[in-house]
Amino acid sequence: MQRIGVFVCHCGTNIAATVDVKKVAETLLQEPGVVYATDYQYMCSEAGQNMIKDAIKAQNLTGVVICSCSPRMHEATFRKAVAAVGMNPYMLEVANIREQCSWIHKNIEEATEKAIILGRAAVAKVHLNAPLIAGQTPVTKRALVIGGGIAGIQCALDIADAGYQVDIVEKEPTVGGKMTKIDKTFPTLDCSSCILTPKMVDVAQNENIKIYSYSEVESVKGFVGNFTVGIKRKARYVKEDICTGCGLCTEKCPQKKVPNDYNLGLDTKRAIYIPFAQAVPKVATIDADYCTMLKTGKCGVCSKICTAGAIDYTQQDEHLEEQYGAIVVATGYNPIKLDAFDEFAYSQSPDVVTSLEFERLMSASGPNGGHLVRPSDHKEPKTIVFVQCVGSRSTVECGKPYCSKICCMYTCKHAMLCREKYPDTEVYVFYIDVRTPGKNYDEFYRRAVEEYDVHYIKGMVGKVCPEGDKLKVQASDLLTNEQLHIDADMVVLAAAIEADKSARPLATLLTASMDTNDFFTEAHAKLRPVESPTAGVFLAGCAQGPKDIPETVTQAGACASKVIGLLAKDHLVGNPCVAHSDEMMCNGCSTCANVCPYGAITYETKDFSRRKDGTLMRRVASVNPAVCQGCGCCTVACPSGAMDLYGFSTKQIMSEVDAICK
Amino acid sequence: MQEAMIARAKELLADGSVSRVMGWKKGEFSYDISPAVFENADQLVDFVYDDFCGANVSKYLINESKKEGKILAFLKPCDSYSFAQLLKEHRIDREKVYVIGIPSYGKADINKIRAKGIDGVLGIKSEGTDFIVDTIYGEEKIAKFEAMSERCLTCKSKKHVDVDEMMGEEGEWNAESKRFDKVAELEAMTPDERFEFWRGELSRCIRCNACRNVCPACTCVSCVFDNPNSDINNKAAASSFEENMFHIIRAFHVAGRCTDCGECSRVCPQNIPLHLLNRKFIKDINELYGQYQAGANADEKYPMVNFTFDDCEPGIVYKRGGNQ
Amino acid sequence: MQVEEKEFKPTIVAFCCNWCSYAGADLSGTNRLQYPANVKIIRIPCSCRLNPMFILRAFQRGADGVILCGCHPGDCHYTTGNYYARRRMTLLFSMLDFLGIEKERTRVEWVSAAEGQKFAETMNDFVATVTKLGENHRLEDLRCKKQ
Amino acid sequence: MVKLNVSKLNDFFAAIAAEEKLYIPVDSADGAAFRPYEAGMEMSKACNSTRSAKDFFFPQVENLVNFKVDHNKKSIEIIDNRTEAEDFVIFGVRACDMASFEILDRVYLSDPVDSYYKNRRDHGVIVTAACGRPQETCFCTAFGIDASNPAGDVTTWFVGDDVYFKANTEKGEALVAKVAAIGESAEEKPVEDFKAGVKFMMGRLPIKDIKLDKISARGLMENFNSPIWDDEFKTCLGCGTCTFVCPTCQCFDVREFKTNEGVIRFRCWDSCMYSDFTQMSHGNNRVSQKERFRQRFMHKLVYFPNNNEGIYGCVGCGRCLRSCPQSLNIVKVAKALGGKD
Amino acid sequence: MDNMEISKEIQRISGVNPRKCMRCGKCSGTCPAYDQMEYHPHQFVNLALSGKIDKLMESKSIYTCLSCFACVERCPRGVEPANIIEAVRLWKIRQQNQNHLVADQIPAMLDEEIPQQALVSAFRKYKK
Repeated sequence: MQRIGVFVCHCGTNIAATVDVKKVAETLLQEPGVVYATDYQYMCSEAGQNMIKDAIKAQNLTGVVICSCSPRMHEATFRKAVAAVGMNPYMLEVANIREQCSWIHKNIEEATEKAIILGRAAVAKVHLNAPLIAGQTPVTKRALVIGGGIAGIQCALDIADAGYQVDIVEKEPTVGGKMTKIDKTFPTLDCSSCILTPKMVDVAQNENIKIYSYSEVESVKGFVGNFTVGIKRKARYVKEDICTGCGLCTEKCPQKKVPNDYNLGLDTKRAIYIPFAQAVPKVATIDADYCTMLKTGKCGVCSKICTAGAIDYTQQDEHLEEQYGAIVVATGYNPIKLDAFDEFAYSQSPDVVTSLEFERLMSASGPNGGHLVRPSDHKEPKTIVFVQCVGSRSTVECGKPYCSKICCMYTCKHAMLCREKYPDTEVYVFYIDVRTPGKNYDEFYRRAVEEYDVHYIKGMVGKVCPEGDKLKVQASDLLTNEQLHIDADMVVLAAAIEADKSARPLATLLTASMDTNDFFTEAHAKLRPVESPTAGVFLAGCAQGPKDIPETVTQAGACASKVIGLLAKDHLVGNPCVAHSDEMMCNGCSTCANVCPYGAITYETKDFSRRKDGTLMRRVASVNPAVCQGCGCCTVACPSGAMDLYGFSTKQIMSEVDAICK
Repeated sequence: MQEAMIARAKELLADGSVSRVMGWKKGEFSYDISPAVFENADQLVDFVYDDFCGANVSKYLINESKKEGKILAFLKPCDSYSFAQLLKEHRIDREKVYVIGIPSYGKADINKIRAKGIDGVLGIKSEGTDFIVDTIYGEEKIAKFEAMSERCLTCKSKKHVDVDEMMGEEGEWNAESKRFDKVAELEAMTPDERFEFWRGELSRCIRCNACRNVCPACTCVSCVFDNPNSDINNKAAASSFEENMFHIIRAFHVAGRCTDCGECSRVCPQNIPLHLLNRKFIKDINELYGQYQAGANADEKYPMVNFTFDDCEPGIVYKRGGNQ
Repeated sequence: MQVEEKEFKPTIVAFCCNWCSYAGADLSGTNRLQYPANVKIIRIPCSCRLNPMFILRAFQRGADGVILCGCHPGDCHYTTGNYYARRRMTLLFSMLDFLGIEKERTRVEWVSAAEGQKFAETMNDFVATVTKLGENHRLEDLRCKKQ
Repeated sequence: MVKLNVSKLNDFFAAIAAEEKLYIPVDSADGAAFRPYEAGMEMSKACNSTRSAKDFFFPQVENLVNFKVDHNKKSIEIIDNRTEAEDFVIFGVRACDMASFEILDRVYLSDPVDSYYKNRRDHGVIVTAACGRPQETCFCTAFGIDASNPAGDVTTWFVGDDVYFKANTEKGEALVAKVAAIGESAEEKPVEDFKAGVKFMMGRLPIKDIKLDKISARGLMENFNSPIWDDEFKTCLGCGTCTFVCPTCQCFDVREFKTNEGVIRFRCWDSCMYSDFTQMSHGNNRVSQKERFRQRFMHKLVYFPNNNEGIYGCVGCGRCLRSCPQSLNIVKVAKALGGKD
Repeated sequence: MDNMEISKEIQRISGVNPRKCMRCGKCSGTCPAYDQMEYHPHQFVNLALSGKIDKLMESKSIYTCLSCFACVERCPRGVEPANIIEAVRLWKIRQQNQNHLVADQIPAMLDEEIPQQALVSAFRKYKK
């Protein structure tokens, strides 16, 4: 039997004006288990808190009920107070007699009666309260960043700078991501490589950072602070530690007709390649789909030519397991496939390109060394049409319902660069809306229109037809209300961007939730934007939603600070109000795990034989208290009642119901 | 059929692919058949498969699959749905069970024969579309469909799920099943009429737990109603509330998992149409969340552990169903 | 008879999720928005914590109406809890209706932390509805009636 | 002996019901069931009721005592709600059920006497009815029960269009006196002929001769350790149907229900088929369903006769044969235990 | 019925929700009969939304629309402007004896330039 003390607060006149606080205290003193009841002007004041503390000591109280304002207001205050005198803080309950009683009722009799009932419910609950001790779990002081684009790089650098180990897993042979393919950045027009490659070098040289390039995450076990991650290092048939990156092999390889991914297939590379000059790690990789040696066993040119002896045709995929305390998801984006948008003739004419391809065409490291020519006949285009929102903001099946966010600005950049480098080119941009929320963004756009004379036309292109060496563009100008017919030399499509295809399976591994567009959802859209609802999993860059570079870097930094905050702790103190399963009752049906949003429930098969005559093996659930957030969904899903929630147990809630309905 | 099944069982026992057989065993009067596990070929002399093998044997496989060796189970279409649902809930080790699907053209219900005034039944022979019933008071004849159990008359599927081998012909899903007619009939009543109907039915409940214990979806190690810590445990319905409570909660716990095998109503000694409660949930789920058949698909999440962003609001209940 | 009806004050149990609706209830208090005193709130972490057993228990113990308030779908603090609660309650209410128990005695409303006004309005409306229905007889337990 | 035309039976019922509560078996959705008599009711012609007649003396749920808690006084008041039971008449009890009362009496009326049971027993008048149309599930003869001549306060025989009444006890005399008022005195001959006919039918029943003596002849331990418990009855579901329809099952559990004002202590039927039956602080003695199943049949066929001068804890009413979900029953057990030949 | 009500009715008949339109103009960009029209596909939607349906009703544009459904096909928001035209035509037909074309009069009105598809479409609608 508990010894419960009841403390009724006047809250000045806030409560006392409509609730007869004395009567509440007197009546509750009659409740079974209540050995002390009193009232005071301000329970939350220091004097009030001392009153509680003194009573606990003097009366040997085992539980406390405070009748006062909302627990959302002062529950933490009171819990701290009782903990100060050695009582478990979870032996305290607050009856809300201000917001939910005195403030909403005028009749003193009614309000007093209700306050008594609310107090009685709290007493009934305290009877069933048990001391709860928040669990502690140690933290592995190492972070994993999945994806080595600018988001991953920035995040890894920031974490490493704080002195923690970071591993980057990148599926491509080099880190750098999409930003390596970009020529210039808006709104400053500085060279993308010039600002990115130093960061890539930093990553390579940072002692705290380890890069697993050409690798993928295969499995994730564990929970916040204690993840075990399986990493597959794909065979690149080149010994990474021996290869010097001299690049000789990539010049001598006889297999020349390999589409060059780096240039988005606009030119070719060899079967052994280094993606680009500044690649990190600067190590050659053999494309097994094209290598003659790997396919037929005959060739071996690269092996002969490599003085370091780095080529190893027998290399196998390597699987390793590493421990991490936090995981950052920075899997990035890709432009969507444009197969379903044939009105723009993307598949019909090589001169219709996506914006990312256009970046390569404009780039000094691109297929034409930065000289803008049409892919079809290598002539300089005289009229270029940019089409925005290709696949974005589209509710039909082939499109994406969201705004891809970056297209307005990069299209503006492209248009401006075209006009700057080739002033005799006519540039048309067809837009639905031009969205420029960002520092110096709108100024940039206006400059394109006002100084560079880019033709911004409000309206969409209806169709593009290749005719001879021209592209007939038919579009509407909504402002002049007329239909335009433009003979263009090139058409550039601002394709919508979507989450990388690897994100969905990764989310499953991480038990992190995703929205319908395959972007990772954040724990709270406003207040916890860089955390996944799954504890210990953080989000950076376009994996969470479309973003431009500055925003990505900002988010990566924020993400790093969250990770650092986590890794800085030696132990994680959990919320003790978590679910727990009674394994004697559990039948292992997995219903609970099916509804758990956090993946906190795991199963194991245990022996429950009561006598030695046989084995009774049963599959039973167990809840990881470090992962569980205490929503209680599993407790209702569980048919046998094996699952219960500390702090809000079935019995506690039912005792409250009983007390209220009495 | 029965002979072929015994022969096949013997074959599988002989070549060591299985070490036990789950099936049905003959009783005293040819209608009182019990589910049974046969440990060896000799015991199969008592094996039967006929019009009275209504009992669903899938639930027994939970314990049987924990034992050593593989067991051969003959499953009727409805049994196989229960079996598949149990697999989904990790209750049965699939590796330990060799499933042979057997057709079922509907099982007879002795109570329906008795209700026709045929009493003192000693033996029942099948003759074409009729049963010849030998009774203490002479021989009687009854058409098979008149003796068929209600659940078989509204059979949802003659098709199996997840069998290793079929004996006899595989049937089809019966989209024309009238199984929700009675539920719809009740829904069309006024709330007062419905209340009277269910009071009349549920007040007869003796809480013998036959419905729960036979139910292949009720596989808890310990039922919440048996758990002294649950605060709602009870052994007898001591008030009309408790009569309602037990059946509401039981139906709720099996909602989305109930395969509609109809065992609950078959075994109720008080003839309470308990399957209507389960069918109500199935009907609601089908109507509100899309067609769903428990057990039919191993990968599909069942409706109670699933949701869509645009599910209907609970307020829909005020608008649909039932007269005012 | 009329007098009796006037005097009938139903017992209403309101289960409120901690993050939205309980805060919404607090807000209606802060704004001094009145609703009848027979509404008593029980705080639960999330609407998905509401076990159908709690609702039945409330009726057994003498409640005349039970209402569940949670975050709006999509706003759940635990991301998905109220979606499950929504399905559970829909089916439970439908079953109660099927058994002939007045469906208006049970209700679900989504009330955000900012909707103090809505909370008070909802409670006023619900109390009025239940008052009209009268005492709960169909799910009562005579043993729990006041002698 | 008095006889009454069947057409006048309801007049007789009305006459009794005017003075005390009368229960007669009527057809309902769950088969024949004893219901309080109301004008216009027709008596069921079924061989027996679905539930046994033990409910009248040993109901499924029975409040024993109430505790009222007064918080203000910090006191607990004990309210004994035993009251003298009203007189009542049960009409149409069969021989097997009548025999079951004798078994229940052995349990509840032996020292210490169960006052709740005795109270009802004292105030009940039992009118039995001889069986006219035994069923294949009947095996009362195996326990030496004569279905054609049941005991009870009054015995009745339904012969042709007449009902014959014979009082066996003082309580019965009073009742038969009421019949005499509207009926006529009768000869014993038709009844004797009827009895002979029934006996002939009983002799033809298929399961009448389970050899109980063979079971008894074996020692307790031999029966206990018989392999049949392992082999033949493992499909028992452990529901309590057999115990709840059984006229002789007498186990109960005492439970408490917390009301808003105190506690009701009540007893309700329990079943040895349940995992929490006779649960003790260390858990349950009978760990598996095999042991629970064995307990029930060992009790009826071995333990009870061992302690009660050879009287078996079964009366052969056959209810469990009809209601067991999986058709496992005492006959199959008895035969398996070696009573087959 | 005032214009707003007619607009609502047109929305109901066509099943088009003009509020879904994000005013990108792709419908008009893709329209092959653009220059023959007084009002263009994106305007159909806007007129239906703003309740100025009478303008459309009085315009010849509804007959110059080819019903080629290119606008429907290309619309990124699934608005289906051509269905509005279909509905407006239907509405006009329902205004008995007001604007019916008589089949015999058509040959006189024929224009070499009118595409075949438009004719077929017209005949389909107005053959009686």
